[in-house]
Amino acid sequence: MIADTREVLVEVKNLRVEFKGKGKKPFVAVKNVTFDIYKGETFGLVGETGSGKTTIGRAIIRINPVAEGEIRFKGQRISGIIPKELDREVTRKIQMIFQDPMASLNERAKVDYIVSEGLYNTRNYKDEKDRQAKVEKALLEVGLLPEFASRFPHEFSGGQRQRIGIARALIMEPEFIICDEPISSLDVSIRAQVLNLMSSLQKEKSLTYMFISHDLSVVRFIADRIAVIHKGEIVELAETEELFRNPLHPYTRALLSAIPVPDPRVEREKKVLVYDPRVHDYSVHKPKWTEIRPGHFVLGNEAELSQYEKLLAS
Amino acid sequence: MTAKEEKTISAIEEQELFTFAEFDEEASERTGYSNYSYWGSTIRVFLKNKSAVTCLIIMISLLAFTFIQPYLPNQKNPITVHLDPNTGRQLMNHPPSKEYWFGTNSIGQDLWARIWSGTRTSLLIAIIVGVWEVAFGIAFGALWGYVRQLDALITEIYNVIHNIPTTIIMMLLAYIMRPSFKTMILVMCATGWLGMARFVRNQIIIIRDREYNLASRCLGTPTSRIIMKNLLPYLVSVIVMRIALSIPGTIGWEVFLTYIGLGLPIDTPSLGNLVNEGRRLIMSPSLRYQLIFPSAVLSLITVSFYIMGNAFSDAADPRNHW
Amino acid sequence: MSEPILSARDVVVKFSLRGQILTAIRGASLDLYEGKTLAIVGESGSGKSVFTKTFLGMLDANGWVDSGSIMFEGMDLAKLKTEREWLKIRGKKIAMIFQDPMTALNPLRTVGMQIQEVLELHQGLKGEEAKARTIEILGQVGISDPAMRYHQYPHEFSGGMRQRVVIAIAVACNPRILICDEPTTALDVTIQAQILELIRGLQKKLGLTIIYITHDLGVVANVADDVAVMYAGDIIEYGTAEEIFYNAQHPYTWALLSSLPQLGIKGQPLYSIRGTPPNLFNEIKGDAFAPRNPRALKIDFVKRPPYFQVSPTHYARTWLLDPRAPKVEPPATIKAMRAKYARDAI
Amino acid sequence: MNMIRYTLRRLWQSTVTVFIVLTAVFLLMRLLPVEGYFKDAYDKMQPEQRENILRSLGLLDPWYIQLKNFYAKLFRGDLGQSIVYRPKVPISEILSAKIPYSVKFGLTAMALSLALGLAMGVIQAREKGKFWDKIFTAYIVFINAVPAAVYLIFTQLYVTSVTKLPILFDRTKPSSWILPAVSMSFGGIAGYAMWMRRYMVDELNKDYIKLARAKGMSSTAIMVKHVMRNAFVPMAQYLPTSVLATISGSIYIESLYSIPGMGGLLVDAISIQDNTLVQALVLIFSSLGIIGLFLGDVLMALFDPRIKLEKRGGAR
Repeated sequence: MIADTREVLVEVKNLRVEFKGKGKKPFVAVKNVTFDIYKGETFGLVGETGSGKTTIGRAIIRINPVAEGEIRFKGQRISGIIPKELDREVTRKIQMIFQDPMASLNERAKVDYIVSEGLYNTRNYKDEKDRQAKVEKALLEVGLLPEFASRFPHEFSGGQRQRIGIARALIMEPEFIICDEPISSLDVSIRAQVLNLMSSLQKEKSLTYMFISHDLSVVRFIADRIAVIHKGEIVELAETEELFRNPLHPYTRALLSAIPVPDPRVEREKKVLVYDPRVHDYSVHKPKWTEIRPGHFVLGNEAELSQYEKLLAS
Repeated sequence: MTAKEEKTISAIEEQELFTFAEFDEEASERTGYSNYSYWGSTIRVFLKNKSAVTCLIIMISLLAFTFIQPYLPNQKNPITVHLDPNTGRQLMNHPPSKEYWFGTNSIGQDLWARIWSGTRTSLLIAIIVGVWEVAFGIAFGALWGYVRQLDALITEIYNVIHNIPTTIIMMLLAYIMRPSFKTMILVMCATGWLGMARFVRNQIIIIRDREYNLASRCLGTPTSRIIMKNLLPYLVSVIVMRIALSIPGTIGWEVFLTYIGLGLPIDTPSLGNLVNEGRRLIMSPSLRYQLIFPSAVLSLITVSFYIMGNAFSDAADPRNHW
Repeated sequence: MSEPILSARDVVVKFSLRGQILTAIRGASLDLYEGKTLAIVGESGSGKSVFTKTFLGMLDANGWVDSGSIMFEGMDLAKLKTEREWLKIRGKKIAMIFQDPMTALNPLRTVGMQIQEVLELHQGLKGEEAKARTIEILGQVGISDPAMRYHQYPHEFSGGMRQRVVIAIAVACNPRILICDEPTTALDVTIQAQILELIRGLQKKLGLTIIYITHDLGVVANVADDVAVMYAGDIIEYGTAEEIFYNAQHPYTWALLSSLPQLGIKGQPLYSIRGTPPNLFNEIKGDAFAPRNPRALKIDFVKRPPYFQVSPTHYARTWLLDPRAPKVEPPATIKAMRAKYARDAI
Repeated sequence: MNMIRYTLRRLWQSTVTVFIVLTAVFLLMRLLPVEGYFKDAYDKMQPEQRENILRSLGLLDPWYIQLKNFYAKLFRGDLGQSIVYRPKVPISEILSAKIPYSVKFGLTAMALSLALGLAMGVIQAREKGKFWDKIFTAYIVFINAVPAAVYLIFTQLYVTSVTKLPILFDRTKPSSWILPAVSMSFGGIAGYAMWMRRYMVDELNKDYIKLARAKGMSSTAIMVKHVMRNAFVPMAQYLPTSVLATISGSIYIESLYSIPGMGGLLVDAISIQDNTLVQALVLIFSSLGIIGLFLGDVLMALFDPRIKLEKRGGAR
């Protein structure tokens, strides 16, 4: 566990994101979120509907404004108002893959335009021929035929569309890709294709991923480290196997226990834990984000932390 | 098992059947292919609607005819007052004849020529108003829908104006200004775009936050290109439909304003004026042709555009595509 | 083995869509046993939903059962035509719950009324009596403070709570068979676990027979006694949960199991299925899965395989089980599962 | 509680809107051609005479004084006096004689439109794509596309000649009530049928209908208990507006059949250029529009439990 020697690519510090709702009080979607993403890793962010996981991803890619705290990319602050030069660089280096391949492609544009859109914006091509060559290469990289460039998105299946979405991100030659539930709306038989593609691209191009998902079993397969988010707050963060071996926070444990396992004998024996936020008594001692073991963070107050210590010791 | 299957099987050696087949990866990638294009399908679905196609043909020929009619031989001037060659007096209310195809009106003008002249005027007004509605409505609606800071303010203003019946606004404006071709256009332009703007705003709000627009923002696409490439292409079909539907609407308003005495000056033939003139003669059955002819042309135009507009909106809906 | 409560044989369902005929179900057969849970797994478009809808006469207006039989209580459901005949089955004998609890309830009527409606319809209860029973059922499906909740509208309920209400409606019918069409797909994992537990509890208490439709093999492992695997409108493998998970025979079942990330090994690529499912507008020749199956035999492209019996409860539609077929090694994941099965069996 | 708060909020909004609209309309009225304040004598008068008359009417004061006076009078229920129509007669007096006719015709037409329109819509939704749906759709297309003046004139023309019903309205002849009331309902029938059909088809495609069928409800029961009720709710919103619109008189029909109601009055006032009368009528019609929308929103909130929780969505 020598986390310190690894290069930090993205830093998120005390992030808070608010939405102006219908009432006067803003809705707090994310609060007190702090984590680092190391270069070359896959960072998993797991939470349920409305937990704020997508909001964090969108804050990093600067679609959602940051209310408090800051986000740094390669040491430079990229949240709030930033110089034009940096803005252009960040736009290129950070890309996103979306959840719903049916909604994330412009139905009225040809695949050629969809994939080249980023190129047009950054003028990152010599001439028309070079642009076409880049589109062709990007399509081949995701396992699609170059002839698909002249077609419209509705001609493709969900899996193919998702790969077009990946090609659109790849053509920017990004360093960091935020994957927002990239496989959850795909059919079971297609999921493996996309996961494999993502892993092989990561190796080839030394990409860093942030993998947002509600499905712990998928994240376990793909992520190096996992952060668990509940109602806008990260409650636990650890290396994948550490998290599965020693889940500390009661919410993490409930979540782990609920994952269905495709093995009837295991599944029928399992006990599902239910998380009740009332188990925390935060009236006197406020919870703190604490590194309880190197690389293993958990949210808890003093009493809880000492209890977690005991758990880890046993 | 069918006989055909049997035959194919016996043709191949049975042993060979139980060997591995070659696996073609590209073929498996191609299985999802379908040959679909949005506009192609829209046109195909539209052309399947027989009544709409009939209306389209009628309207195209009618439009063409209105414009070439004055240049045809033997056409009369719509405002010339014809005199009876025998008496030298106005040829009043002359029934349809070889010379005057649709007869003459109460001061001896040729009704046939007046109808085509009136159709030209009315269609011109309708098209000017329609284009304005679309141009201004879209610009305003896009602003309204896309710039979040403006939404609340414009919505409030819209609600206030929307709360007053359109009829009242139009009558008031037409009353304040003197009747003329310009007044007519101004009055209708003043109200029609509102509905269009609201419609565009609602559409844009629906489309605005779809994931593919987020994707464009992530790629750093400038707003102008997002509007051009991501939003407007989705609105084109709607725009075509709105123009088609605004034409019968505008003609209807023209008839209304003329009816209550706020229409075009009487010396400018328009469908509204002709119907209104005809209405005055309602009590004498022999003169009813002066009401029937203009009404028939008017109804043909409005019904056709209405049917075409609706058929097009159905055709443009991807759910009706195959 | 006991008699099945419902038995479908060679069911063919067709739809007419814009002048073309789509064969959604291509001769599927199924046996359902009293008190058991049968899970039907398949991808979207495999026809799992359509197939079960025929048990209730709830196909869309452009669809029909073309041939085959569905025997239930001595009746052939495939022969029922009029709404009057179906009303004797729907709700009364066979009930169904749907995927999205957010839209399954009428937003303008109170939750209580929507349940009570069923009691009045099927059990002839009236007024106060019906209300009391409704509140009792609400409590039974795990809704706290049911007397207060009775008067609330669906929008005042969370997704999981709404699904409980939908289940309450189904239970209020007092059916013999309950068809659950992906009831937890739209819900979070923790809520999903609770709903699964609720369904299991109700099954035990009320002696329900359940058909559970899902694409999630994890859920199948949780709920199923028996499993039917569907692909392109056909049931290609059928067996007990153990048989399907530990001793699968059809290449498609192998592929499904092997492509699950839960069973994958980190750092190694997952087994992946290439291509897309066939277009059901076209006639399908031979084994529908053959074009995507790297282990396909030539005969798979020519002739449709029959069911080969693996055990009294387990059969599969694949030529690989034919004695003439060459020996085919299943993917590593499947071998690992088989090994585990063998170990456990000893 | 929610309901009361919601109603009060909407009432406040509507009051503000009425105030804005009245002010705007009043200011617009200052642009009216001044001839409208002089009966027929305008051309014969000397400029000084004209000025004197305008001054006596308070029209030469600065606009804010005029506005203040206008509101002061309005609060006393004084809408001014007619100038040309019935000189020196208070407008409120003219109106009170007209309103009963408009109300009677309006309510009859409203009842007819609702009964026939809703029934037509329901039949169309049930028989979607079949014979009756097509026939009724043709009717709806006709009514929506052809200007009202045209079909109303032809109705008057041919129905009176075929049925021997009187061609003009006569208070003393009950049979003269029939045709105007029926003609007045033509548009409403088409409108209600069109929307009812659309909303019912929308509802029929919703998921809860599937569940209702799976419950074992007959399709008739589903129609009555779920679909029709739910489809009617969005229409409830426009109900008060159309009630108020019909009882305030139909401009076309009242003038076609010479019915002494409010709608015909507006046409008369415009044609004889009676400015104060036009102003009063415009103010009344605009306020009725706003009141209608307010009542519609409240009615809708009564039917739909979800509305009260949300803020009003503004543009619909």
